[in-house]
Amino acid sequence: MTEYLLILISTVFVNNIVMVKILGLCPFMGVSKKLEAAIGMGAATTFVLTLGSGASYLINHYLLGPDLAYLTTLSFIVVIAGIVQFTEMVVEKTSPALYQTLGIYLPLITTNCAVLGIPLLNVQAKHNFMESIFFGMGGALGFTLVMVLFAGIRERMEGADVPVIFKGSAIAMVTAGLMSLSFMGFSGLIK
Amino acid sequence: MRKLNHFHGGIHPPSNKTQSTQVAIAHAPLPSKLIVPFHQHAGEIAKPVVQVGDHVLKGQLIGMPDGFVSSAVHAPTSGTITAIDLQLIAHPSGLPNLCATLIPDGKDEWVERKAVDYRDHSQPELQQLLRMNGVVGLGGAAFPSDVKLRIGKQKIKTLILNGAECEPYITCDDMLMRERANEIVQGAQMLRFMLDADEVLYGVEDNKPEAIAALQQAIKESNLNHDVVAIPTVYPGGSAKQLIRVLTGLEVPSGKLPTDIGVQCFNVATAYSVCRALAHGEPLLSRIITITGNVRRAQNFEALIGTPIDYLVALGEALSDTDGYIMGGPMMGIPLPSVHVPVVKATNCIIATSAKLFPQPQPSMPCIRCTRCVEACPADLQPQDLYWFAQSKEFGKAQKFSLFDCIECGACSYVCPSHIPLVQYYRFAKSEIRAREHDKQLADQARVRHEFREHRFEREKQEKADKLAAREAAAQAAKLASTQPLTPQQLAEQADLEARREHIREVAQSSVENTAVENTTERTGN
Amino acid sequence: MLSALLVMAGIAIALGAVLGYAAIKFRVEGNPLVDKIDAILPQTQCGQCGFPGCKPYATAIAAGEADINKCPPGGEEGIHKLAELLGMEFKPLGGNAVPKPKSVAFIDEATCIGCTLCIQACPVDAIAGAAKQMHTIIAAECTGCELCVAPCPVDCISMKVIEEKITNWKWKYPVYALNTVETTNVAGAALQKTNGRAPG
Amino acid sequence: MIFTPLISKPDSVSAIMLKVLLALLPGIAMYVWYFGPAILVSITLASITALSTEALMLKLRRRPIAPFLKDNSALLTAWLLALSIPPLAPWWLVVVGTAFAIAIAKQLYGGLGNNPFNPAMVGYAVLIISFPMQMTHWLAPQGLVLTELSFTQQLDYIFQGVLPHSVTLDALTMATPLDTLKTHLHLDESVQQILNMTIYGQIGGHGSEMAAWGFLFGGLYLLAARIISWHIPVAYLGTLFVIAGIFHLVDPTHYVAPLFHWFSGAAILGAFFILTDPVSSPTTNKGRLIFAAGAAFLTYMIRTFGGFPDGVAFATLLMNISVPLIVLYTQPKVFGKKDKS
Repeated sequence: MTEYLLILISTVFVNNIVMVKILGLCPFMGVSKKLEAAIGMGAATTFVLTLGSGASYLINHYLLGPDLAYLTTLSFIVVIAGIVQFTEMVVEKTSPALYQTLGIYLPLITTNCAVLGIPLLNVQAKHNFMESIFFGMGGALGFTLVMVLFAGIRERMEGADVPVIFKGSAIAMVTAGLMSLSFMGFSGLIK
Repeated sequence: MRKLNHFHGGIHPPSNKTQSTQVAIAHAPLPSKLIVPFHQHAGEIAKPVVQVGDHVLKGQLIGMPDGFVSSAVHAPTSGTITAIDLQLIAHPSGLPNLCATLIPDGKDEWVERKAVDYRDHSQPELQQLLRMNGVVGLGGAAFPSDVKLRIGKQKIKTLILNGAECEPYITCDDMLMRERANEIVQGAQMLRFMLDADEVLYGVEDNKPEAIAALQQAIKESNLNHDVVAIPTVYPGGSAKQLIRVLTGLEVPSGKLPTDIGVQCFNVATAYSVCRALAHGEPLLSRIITITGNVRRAQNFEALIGTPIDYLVALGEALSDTDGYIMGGPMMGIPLPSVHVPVVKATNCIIATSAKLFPQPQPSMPCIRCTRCVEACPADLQPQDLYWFAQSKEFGKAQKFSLFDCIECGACSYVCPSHIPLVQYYRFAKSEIRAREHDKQLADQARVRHEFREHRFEREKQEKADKLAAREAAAQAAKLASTQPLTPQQLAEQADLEARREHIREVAQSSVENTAVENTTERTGN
Repeated sequence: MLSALLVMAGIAIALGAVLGYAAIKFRVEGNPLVDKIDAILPQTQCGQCGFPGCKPYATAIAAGEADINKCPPGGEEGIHKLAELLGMEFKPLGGNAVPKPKSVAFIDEATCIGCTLCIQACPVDAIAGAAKQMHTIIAAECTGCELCVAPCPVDCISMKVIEEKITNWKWKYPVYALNTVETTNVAGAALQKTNGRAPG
Repeated sequence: MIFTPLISKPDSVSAIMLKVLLALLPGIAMYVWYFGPAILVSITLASITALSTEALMLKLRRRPIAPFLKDNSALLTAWLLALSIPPLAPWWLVVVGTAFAIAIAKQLYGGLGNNPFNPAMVGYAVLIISFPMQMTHWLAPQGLVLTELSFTQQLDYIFQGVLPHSVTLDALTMATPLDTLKTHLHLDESVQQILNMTIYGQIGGHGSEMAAWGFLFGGLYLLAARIISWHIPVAYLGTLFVIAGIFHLVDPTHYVAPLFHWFSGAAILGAFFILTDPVSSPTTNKGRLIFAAGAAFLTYMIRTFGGFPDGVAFATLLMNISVPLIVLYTQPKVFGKKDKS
């Protein structure tokens, strides 16, 4: 149990996928203007990542094996694309407003490097099934956490007297940098 | 001793009230000209019922209430109406509004006054009497009193008479309570009768011991079961919602009225004018006004509605370095666009300002979110967040942070170390939101009308098509009846006929759709 | 090689089955977006966007066939709202169009010949009158679309800007003294001037 | 038009900031007493850098300069940053850190009142990540090491990097008490053994604990003057005490006593001066409690298990990130919206 907890803490804080590994920046910058959208994006990504990690483990372990290792990336992409497509349908049906706010970023979860990165890291780290799931979920929760925090700051900064040339994405990048700087404080907590 | 409650926040600005309480209320002499605005109350403007050149008597109706929330306007003295036009009034916009100009004849001749005994009349009758006598709230908002008495089936437990007068400088209610407590108490009794209230409470701040004593004396003399409560002096203790909280412990729910929790609140001066209107048949023609600030003789005057303010400040002898005038108190008053604007029913105080008395505020700095405003806010708001959203025009968020629960008391601005004109930002945001809601309503209305029009077109087209189809079907049937083979000549004839018909149909169609084309040709032909 | 093909085909078939099922189960009908866009549009029905009314324009935006910056009466604020709803970037008003101050049509009743052309042109039925009788604009209903101006054969319709009156007056934005200063060396003087005072 | 209210309390941003600066003086005095006047050089250097960076940025942004230089907020950032940097640090370290703090963390966000992060702590974090070596050469308290530099020699080192002959930097400096504790715990020594070393005083580090007393004194003045509310210092120190206390009770040989955590590192400074920065901390009282408790938790974790000697700066920054959300979810009930009945 402790190791799962450690995996969670490690992926959420210490090795945060966005802040420390600098993966998944596209939705991080794109869907963080509004808090609700960020929460929705986080939830969708968590769903996709957890499911994707499990499915990719099963595929890698039972279908591919060492013989077909060259198919790893290809099959992962196919599976993830399928799960994203499924998520998109569910979101469109259950929450049209969220579907609208997420817009192009919802199908783009497919190409979110964090989403492909985590299953690949799982393979690399030789995680077992449960570890893969926790690793995927932790990564996604970390992603959601920083997305939501970042969206909070960006919503507040809407009213700030930011110099014109820094308005919008520029100051968001600076903020992301400073957040990343802050997350370095976690370094060394878990090896 | 009644157990008092508290509201959050509040401030203790220097009261500056003693200057104007040294001498008794004086009657301002009759000015040479009166300007009586038709819109002195909250709600719809009154409709003028006199004409230029008319001679009117004191107390004669000149503005008829128009709409549910509206009130009557009367001639404050006898004389001649010389103009009914747009004049500058005391309004923060500095824009003019409809006023009647009255040149007094000096006789001060009354119309026939009819005193009534309130106990002989039904509540609707009394409400109508107050409405026609132009009785409105004299605390500042000038809300028609009759509307506040239309409570429907709600049970009123507590009637509160507001004598808190929490704003610095203003002493008109204080002096009225000291000198005319008897009529206030009688008026309160009438209001109690109309509301069928269980108890009557007077909320008076404890910095007015003379007023409290006078009220208690008057209550004892009239042998009534009213209760005068001394409340702690804290601004804005005289704001209705805060006063209700202090006296009853109840909070008026956001977006609701005090009557929803069984309380109704009137200013003591309103009670006084209710008494004058019912027991003496006198409409609201004059009121007590504090002239203070940068003047030699700070004093309260009973002045006629419509008295130009320069006339009043002359009575108070404004000092030479006076650089402006404020109507109301220094916390919530409005700067006057001109010193010639008239006194209205809501005018409780005129403060002459000078650079020495009210030094220019320091330039405003950015908000550092020190939350002193939060500590001062009597409505438990987050003024720094409201400001943040108002200055960046994020109105939706401002509304979510309860912007409309702000009572604009100015306590936040008073304590702000950055000297930000916070209330101005809130007013700006509120009025933008209201304008947007109004636009939205208009747009929805336009959409409905447009859709209706489209629908009508569709229907007309359908009807026409149906008619045409019916005719064609009949023709087809006829053709089928005569089934002889046709000669080429006959066929050509038929085709020709068909073509002509088609042409006629086209013409008919265009004339129906565009009758106007005919009209114009007709006209030009003529 | 064969096994690789089989594996990929297997994955594809399994996913295809799941997605096919989901497509039926989570089918969405209609496009709720059109109404949302239509709610933002100002409903002047003026056609300045190139579409015959606000609803058609909303439909076109929802279908991705029209830009969001084609509505002059909606102004920049309208574009901002549309951009926010659709998750797009704001763009300035397209073409040469400039937002005009809100106005209503006014018929000079002395010149009007009662031809009813304007009545037919009005998209919101805001003109009252019958053939050969003079017409009047119902100002409260007029959206200021100007569609009635062109058809009038005697040019008796003019657009009047809605004046600021006490009834529609709005509180102004308080000047933020420290930010209005353009050049830094006059800061002190400018501060003195704008010291807690609104413009004008 | 004139705005109402016409009257206001005689107070200003610059007066508030000035009082905070004054409240720092007792701590600084203690610092100078125990570690020598080198810190005054850093403070001066940081102040000059802060003011000139502020002026430059304001000019670029076309904002009035004078009122913002006079608001004392840049000075406060400078002082707090200077107090977090080793006094013997080379001059450019102070300049780079301060300039970054003012230019990036403050002015890019719109200057006073707009910055989501505490500028001084951003400056510190940038320095400790970019220049970890220079940031660990802390001056030893006077009387603990054999060689001591005169003031002029210190100036020589700060500005030119020149040490007198036969003196090495290692002879002059030592790790901070927190750092020493961490290193020696890794060497499997017990807390009791480590605390017997000469660099430790009564409660915390020798000398540094006295500076902490000074900051505590100043902080109490801020509380009394109602510049800060009690929520942040109490929640911060309280949480730190409780967490440290629990660990200490469980295993006193590996986890040091709670009071040590209070009086070493920047805990007191952070509780009263850094976390209480109104701009980058929550505006609701409940939010302040959460914010400070979270910061205390992170401080303890980073100090005890993390890779940095002190955790106050990173804890502050990490909690700064969370401020908008904390504020959003701790909104107090508005008048008339209290009970749903």
